[in-house]
Amino acid sequence: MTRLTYREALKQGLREALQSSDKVFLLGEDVGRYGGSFAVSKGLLQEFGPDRIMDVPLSESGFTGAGIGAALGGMRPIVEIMTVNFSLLAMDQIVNNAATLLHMSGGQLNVPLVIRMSCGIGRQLAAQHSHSWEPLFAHIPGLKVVSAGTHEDARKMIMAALLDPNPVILFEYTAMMNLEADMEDPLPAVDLSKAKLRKSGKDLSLITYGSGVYKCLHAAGELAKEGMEVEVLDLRSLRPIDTEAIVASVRKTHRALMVDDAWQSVSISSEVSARIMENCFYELDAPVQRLNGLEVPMPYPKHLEDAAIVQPSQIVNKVRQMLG
Amino acid sequence: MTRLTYREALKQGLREALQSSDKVFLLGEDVGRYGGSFAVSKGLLQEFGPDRIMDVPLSESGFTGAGIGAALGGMRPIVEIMTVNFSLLAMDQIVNNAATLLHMSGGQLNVPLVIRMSCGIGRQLAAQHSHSWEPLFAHIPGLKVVSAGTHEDARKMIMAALLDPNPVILFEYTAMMNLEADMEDPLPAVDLSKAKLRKSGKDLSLITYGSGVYKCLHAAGELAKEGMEVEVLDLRSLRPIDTEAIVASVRKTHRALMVDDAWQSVSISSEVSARIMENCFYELDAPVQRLNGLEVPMPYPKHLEDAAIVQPSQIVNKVRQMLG
Amino acid sequence: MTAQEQTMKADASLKMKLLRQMLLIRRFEEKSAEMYTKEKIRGFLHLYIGEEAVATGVTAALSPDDNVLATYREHGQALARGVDPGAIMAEMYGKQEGCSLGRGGSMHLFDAKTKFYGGNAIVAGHLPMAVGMALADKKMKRNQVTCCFFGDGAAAEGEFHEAMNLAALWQVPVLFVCENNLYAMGTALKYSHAVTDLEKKAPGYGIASATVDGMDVLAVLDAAHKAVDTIRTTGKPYFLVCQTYRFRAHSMFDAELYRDKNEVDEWKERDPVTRLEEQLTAEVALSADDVLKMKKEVEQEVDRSVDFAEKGTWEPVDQISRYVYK
Amino acid sequence: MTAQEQTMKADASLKMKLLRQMLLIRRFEEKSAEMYTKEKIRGFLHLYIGEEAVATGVTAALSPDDNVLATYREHGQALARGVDPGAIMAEMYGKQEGCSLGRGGSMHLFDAKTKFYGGNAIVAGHLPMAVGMALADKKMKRNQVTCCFFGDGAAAEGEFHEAMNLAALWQVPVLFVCENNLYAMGTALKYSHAVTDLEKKAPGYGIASATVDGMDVLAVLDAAHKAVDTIRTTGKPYFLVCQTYRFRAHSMFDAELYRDKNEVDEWKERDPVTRLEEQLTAEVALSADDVLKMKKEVEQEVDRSVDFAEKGTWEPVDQISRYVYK
Ligand SMILES: Cc1ncc(C[n+]2csc(CCOP(=O)(O)OP(=O)(O)O)c2C)c(N)n1
Ligand SMILES: Cc1ncc(C[n+]2csc(CCOP(=O)(O)OP(=O)(O)O)c2C)c(N)n1
Ligand SMILES: [Mg+2]
Ligand SMILES: [Mg+2]
Repeated sequence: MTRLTYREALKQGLREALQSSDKVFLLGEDVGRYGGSFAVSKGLLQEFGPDRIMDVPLSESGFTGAGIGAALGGMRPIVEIMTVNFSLLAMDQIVNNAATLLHMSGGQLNVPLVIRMSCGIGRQLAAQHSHSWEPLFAHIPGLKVVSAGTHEDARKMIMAALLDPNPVILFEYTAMMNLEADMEDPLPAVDLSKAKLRKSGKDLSLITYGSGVYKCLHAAGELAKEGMEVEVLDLRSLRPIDTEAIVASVRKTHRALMVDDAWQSVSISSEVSARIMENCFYELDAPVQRLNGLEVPMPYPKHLEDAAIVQPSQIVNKVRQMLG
Repeated sequence: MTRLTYREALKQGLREALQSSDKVFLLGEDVGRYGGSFAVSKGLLQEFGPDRIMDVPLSESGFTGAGIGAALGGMRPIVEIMTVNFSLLAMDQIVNNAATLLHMSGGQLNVPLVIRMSCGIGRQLAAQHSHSWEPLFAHIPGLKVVSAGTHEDARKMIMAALLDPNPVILFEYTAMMNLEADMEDPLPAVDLSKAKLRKSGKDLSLITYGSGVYKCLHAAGELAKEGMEVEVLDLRSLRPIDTEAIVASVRKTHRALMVDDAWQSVSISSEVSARIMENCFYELDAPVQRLNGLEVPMPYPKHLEDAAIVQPSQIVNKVRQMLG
Repeated sequence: MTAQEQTMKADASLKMKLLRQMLLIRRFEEKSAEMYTKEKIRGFLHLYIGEEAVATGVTAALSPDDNVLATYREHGQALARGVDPGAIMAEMYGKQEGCSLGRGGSMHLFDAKTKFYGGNAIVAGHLPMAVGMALADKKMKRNQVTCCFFGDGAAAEGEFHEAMNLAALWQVPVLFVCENNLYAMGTALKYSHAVTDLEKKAPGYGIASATVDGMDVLAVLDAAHKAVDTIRTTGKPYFLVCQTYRFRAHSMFDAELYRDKNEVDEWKERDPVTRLEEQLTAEVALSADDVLKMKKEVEQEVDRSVDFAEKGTWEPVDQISRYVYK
Repeated sequence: MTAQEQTMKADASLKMKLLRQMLLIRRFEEKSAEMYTKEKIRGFLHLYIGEEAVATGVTAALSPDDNVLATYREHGQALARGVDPGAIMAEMYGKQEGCSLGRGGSMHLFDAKTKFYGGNAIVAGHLPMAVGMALADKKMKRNQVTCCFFGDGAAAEGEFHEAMNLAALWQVPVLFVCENNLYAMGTALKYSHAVTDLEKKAPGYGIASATVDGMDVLAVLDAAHKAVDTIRTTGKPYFLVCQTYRFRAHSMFDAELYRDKNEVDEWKERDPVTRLEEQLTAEVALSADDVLKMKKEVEQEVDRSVDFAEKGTWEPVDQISRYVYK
């Protein structure tokens, strides 16, 4: 067992990826000399040198596209888009090129590219720097989209993404960087395509991902004290979504609540609700509910930010209400 | 009654908008000298002159941002992004600026901007030119998103969008340009925020928008011959979505099928299904179903393109099955 | 009156105004850092210390009708523009008396009254908007300049290219002010740009340009006057590169691993505030007492801004969805 | 051997190869237009007629190991690169014998065998990819050039700026070939660029550059040799502007309202194919019979491509989701 912050877990994962092959390199804004905007890559420049840890100019579309080209050329780039907030500038490259080339070329050109982005809300960074845009990427066929909601996944998802021959978008969570947790060492590899049951229970399924995982676990702990056994299913993969795991959970509990910080309309939570509707309508004892971030550009002050994202107490209340 | 193509309806709408105030101007790639890539603005340069119909260089982010600035400066720009396929290049401007400024500035700066985009599938334009990306925009608070699925809306939505003090994204459908229809003249104004019942029925609700509207009406006609009375609800506004109209329809029919060409995962259809789940679960006689475009980058050949988007016959079959 | 003549008139009284302005920015920023440490201010905080001459000099060349847009490192521009210091401090506290209702914080100062249009935190995202604002002015036949501040890092973004080209094509009155402080976060200029002489970007768009010592407020004022005059006469855009340096870290999360302490110290020798202060003292326009008095006034003004922020109130949570739509 | 010496060796036999190449492109494009009218080809079709010298000359200077990326107006580049004409025609028919399995159509020709990387239909979207491919070559120490074709319109996009800067910063072997045909759809060069001399964009990035008459295949070949030699020697990018003109409409949906019939006719006088043909005839390297024979061969080759496409088969619908993921 080792005790690591989420940040250190990410760095371990990156290091492992870089060690796995000379073809792997990291490129992004301030990943090298600055040490990474959230210090995730701090020290890696010294460890691997400037050819493997490449600082790039502010040019999200340019360097993401270059990552795609380098992947086509046989390298295994890991592109860091500093935060998801800047990903829209690279969206055309990600969607029209990375996600599309394999199919459009009739199977000739796959793009084995990993794109990491720090994501989420919770450090009072206000409207242009506080986004949960997993839904925008989860809509796109050709991409795989994964979300590291726990320390284990922070540690192991990078390597798993790198082994995938497809473009993989990997979401990491800014607000969790300093959070500590114990983890096994060595850790087993993860299967990117599968959801993971983080806690089992029989009364209700909390279905979540990313920044929602620890919140749901926390809420589940509170609820357990009141005798309610809720289970927590971490989707992990947002594209494709592991429908089977969702159905299995709902078949057991007959009630589900989706929890995530993203804006609710047209989100992962919408999709999960629709899939439950289609796959286990007759198993439901009550309608599936959703708890999401408020649909507003994120305000700066703490009290408004707190009000705009899901709080564990809200989860507890909602579950009480659904089971009451 | 006048008989007009969808293209002519759009042009009429644009003309009306331009006539309504000197502050209104159209800017976009090839809107002037070329006559518009789908000939929608053909002749308007001659009619209104180059200050009102502005050709711009290829620079989607630049001219969309300039549209935002011009709106802040008191003008009423209508930005044309030639097709939705290129909108990703302007996505940062649309989301981080247009949609965000009002809230972020504490109510000081609204952005009265209309952004028109031709959208959709059906002319064998292949993977980089055949997209139904309404879902990406419908996710964003601060935007209004509307979809012109009929000739009347093609005609009247532009003016309504222009009267709105918020940024409005208006989707027009490439594949419908040459379609003719009769319409009243003068036509009453439209209320952008409301869904519209295009046909009423008691057996099942077809809920749709955009390129789905005529397909659903066609399918409903076929089904009527077999004695099935389905109703067709055109959402029209994809953000906000008119939940009330959806609920009213489902309360009547107790069965619903969502139809649209967009990729299914994390789409408008997911959202509608989730809202029905939350608002009228106990009214449902059967699970809500969804018919969507196949989740693939669009292939070029006709037979594959046809297979990738929703066909009226599929709607008919699906409804038969749901009612059978 | 030509630009040169105008600059000639930058007499003692004007210079004193400039000094006071720079002192205010300096002191305000120091106080902000202090308040950040006290956790009164949160989120990202980017200080302008070292770069005061740029905002001060450029803004002094503008008229109240002109538009100003800036980055997330914009307290200096906002203060120079005349946004109330109390409203800025309250904004950083997140209080509803803040200039953006407390919604924006340090990175998103907005003030419609003084035509201060942010406070934009997507690097280079405001450049196209600036062009559009100038286009609106041109269309409405208002003889106004839109002044847009941005960094050396921003000039690498595609939007810089698009905005420069559009401004030149449309011949609209934009003053592009590049605050070249040699770093984009931890990325030195030479890692951001293949050609580090940023002025060399202008000919590719046919845009008039100049480079000025951004540590010398009088030089900046002079260059800005020339630029603004040219813009008002020709109606065309102008690209002004100000060579400057930030004395502090990029933001409050920055260990400054990427630059040498010596380099920082060398630049500190060129402190724009000390420089003007010394010059004014040497010219005997200013006595040691005058300086002291000015500093005290500034101190009081900054203290008042903190008081104002402290007394401010929180926006009620139930108003959070106000202004998502108008 | 220097570039000049190489060009000197562009003797009769080489010139004949170039002529044949251009004739093939010309004839292939005419046939494509015909097949479009017959509705065998659908979607968008962009013809290269008039611009043949550019693809022909540039591609002739490349080695088979080099990478080629092009736009949606890429039949000429694909043919010159050696992609099988039958596979291209079949692709435009949408048959699975097409070079992209029929999935891509006219705008998305891909052929890994000949290192032809599209067929990219988002204007300027392939420029960053080209830089990345060159970066991979550099990292893997392969002495290869990545050649990237794009239009005058593309140079206005932000990605042009970002890609040029990255290529120069990283010093990677990219040949940027701007096919300046004076229009981006219906937008004349002067409405796309404030500075219409596109070569003037290069100094802003410190990239070596040249402009060449794109209606003269020998001049293009010469310029391309120089460019490629420079790239192979220095490892650095190069910007080559080819001044050319498209004789046909932008695509099959274009009423050509934006340009004068006279202008088109004037440019047709400079037809690159006729020009080389006349030159070769004048040099007595080629007789009228030779020309006829060559044209016949080309005709047959084009006919064979149509036959091949006609005989091709449709990809079964149940395979549609193949290759969404590998
Ligand atoms: C599009 C975008 N990418 C990345 C960032 C993160 N970021 C914030 S400031 C900054 C550096 C900008 O440098 P420069 O333009 O030189 O301005 P300075 O901070 O030096 O004033 C970066 C990378 C951002 N805000 N926006
Ligand atoms: C990003 C983007 N915007 C718009 C279009 C539509 N479009 C296709 S070709 C074209 C003109 C491009 O002109 P240029 O780069 O000069 O190339 P040419 O067609 O002249 O060869 C336009 C506007 C597109 N495909 N991609
Ligand atoms: Mg800087
Ligand atoms: Mg062109």
